[in-house]
Amino acid sequence: MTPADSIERAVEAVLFAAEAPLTAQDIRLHVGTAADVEGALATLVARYAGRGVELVERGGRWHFQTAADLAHLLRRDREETRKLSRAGIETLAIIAYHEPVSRAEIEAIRGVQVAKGTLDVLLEAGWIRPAGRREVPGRPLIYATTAGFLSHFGLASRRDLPGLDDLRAAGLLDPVDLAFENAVEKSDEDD
Amino acid sequence: MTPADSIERAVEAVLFAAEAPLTAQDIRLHVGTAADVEGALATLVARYAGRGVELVERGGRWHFQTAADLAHLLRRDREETRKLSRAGIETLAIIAYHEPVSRAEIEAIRGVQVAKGTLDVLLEAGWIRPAGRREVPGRPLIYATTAGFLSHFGLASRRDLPGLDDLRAAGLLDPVDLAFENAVEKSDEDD
Amino acid sequence: MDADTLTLDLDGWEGPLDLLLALARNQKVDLKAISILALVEQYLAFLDQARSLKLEVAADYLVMAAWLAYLKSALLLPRNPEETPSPEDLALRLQLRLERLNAMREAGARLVARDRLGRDVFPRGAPEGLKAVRHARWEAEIYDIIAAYGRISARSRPVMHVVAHRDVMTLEEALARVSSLLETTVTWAMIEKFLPADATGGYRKSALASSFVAALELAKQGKIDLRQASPFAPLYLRAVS
Repeated sequence: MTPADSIERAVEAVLFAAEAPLTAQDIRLHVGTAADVEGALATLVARYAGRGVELVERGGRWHFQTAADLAHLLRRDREETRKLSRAGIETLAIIAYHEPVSRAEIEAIRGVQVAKGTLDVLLEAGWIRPAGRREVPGRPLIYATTAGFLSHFGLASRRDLPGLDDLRAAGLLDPVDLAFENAVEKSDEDD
Repeated sequence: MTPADSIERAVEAVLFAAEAPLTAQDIRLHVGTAADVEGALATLVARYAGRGVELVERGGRWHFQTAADLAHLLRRDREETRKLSRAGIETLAIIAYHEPVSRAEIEAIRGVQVAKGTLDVLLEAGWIRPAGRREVPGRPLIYATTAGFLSHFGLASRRDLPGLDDLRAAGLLDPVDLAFENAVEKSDEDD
Repeated sequence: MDADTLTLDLDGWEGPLDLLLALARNQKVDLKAISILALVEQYLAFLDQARSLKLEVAADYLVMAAWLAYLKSALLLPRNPEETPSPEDLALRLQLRLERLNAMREAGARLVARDRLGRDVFPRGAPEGLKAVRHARWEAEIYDIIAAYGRISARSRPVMHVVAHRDVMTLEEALARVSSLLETTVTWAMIEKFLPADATGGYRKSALASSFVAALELAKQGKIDLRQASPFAPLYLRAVS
């Protein structure tokens, strides 16, 4: 066995045994600081591609998971993950696409108050976290998504959020005030 | 992808996600009763042979496990710096000044019992070692300091330890309350 | 239950903006092209219908209805150029808000439809787990060792009680001294003459006190006479001849 093979085996074993996704740094703590962990990860991704199990990166953390197209075989004896309410889904989407974002900002988009329980559910699921305070009067708490959010929703990074680029290009992630000014300027030019 | 491949992938995913080892019959419940599960298992065993993860059968049940030769990678050593307790320091001091000494002798000098854990910590730190037995009734173990002790404390030899006269001159032999009074008087004079 | 009753169930809406968005989406797929005036009409008609059925309508829906009624009249009436913001600007803002809410609603739907870990894709069911074995690296300084040994030595050293010398003249001493000095004295002599010449400070006071008591004792035994002119005047001693 060549040394490269042996690092690959080591990384494979460590990731298989891990109970949670690991960063390359975490892996290095087990397989040795000098090891080319990144190279081994790339090789393993290729080796497992198309298999029943795949190696994926989510927010800088790596884990093995079953292939998505086999979901129907595995779901049968699984408890369905708790269904998020519509308010929960929308709030999560707003936090993910606008992060970091305050509760008032979430409410401005949704047009209704955010029930305390809604944020609690997302915090408890480990998908959002408090990310400091906005330096405006009242210093409101702001929220952002977590690495757990990325792994749960199968996103390598926030850049992979569905439609993120389109929404940004369309100005739909800008606050209403800014969008309004832009729209007025544009129509003035058109005149 | 051929159907055989697809059964193989399915078996792979089912075994990977299973929380306990599965019989071929268990697997069939997931992947379909008509599937050649045994064939897929044989192919998977061969595919994983020599990898960081292996597919093994134990008493008719199948599961993945990390390769036995890589078990050492699953644990990593973490070093923590901890301060020696007062009992530990006193015991070490007595051994250093009186070596070789038995536990009973240490207790006689300290005037307090020496917990077994205290000696264990000093042994673990590599500062003391068992140095034979005292040829008295009960043949108690006797302890002495190590080369590691000397190098940790920057001593060329045990003779470098300050003698009792030096300690007295430095005020280190004064009973605590007297030393306290001296310190107080001194500060009175300073006023 | 007919369809109307169901659609009038305001519990199904998350506030007026939600209801407006639902109405708007019925109009057009592209919210950019919706008619705000038509949307206002629909909203007001919807609420009228709810009220005619004597359904309770939450206050925020009524506030929105009032605002939309105002917007509608402003849009229909001849434009007053003085008025800011213009009704068109208000309509634009409403449309922008609807677009943003709609965008997030669609994003949320796409998010939850992804292959989710634990629902569509699964991690290893029985991972062996990784362990961190902790080792202690013990720390101590040479000073700690030396100081500890000093402490133990001090603690275990044999304890010796020494009564320090105190500067006093005992009564016995004073008796002997005064008696012997009187043997060589024939005239009256002040008590101070009986004190050691070099006695100073505390020792002198002690010698004086003891000699005074000795003098009283000797007087009581009839061996000496005492004489004092007045209180606090010098005290004179003389042997009984």
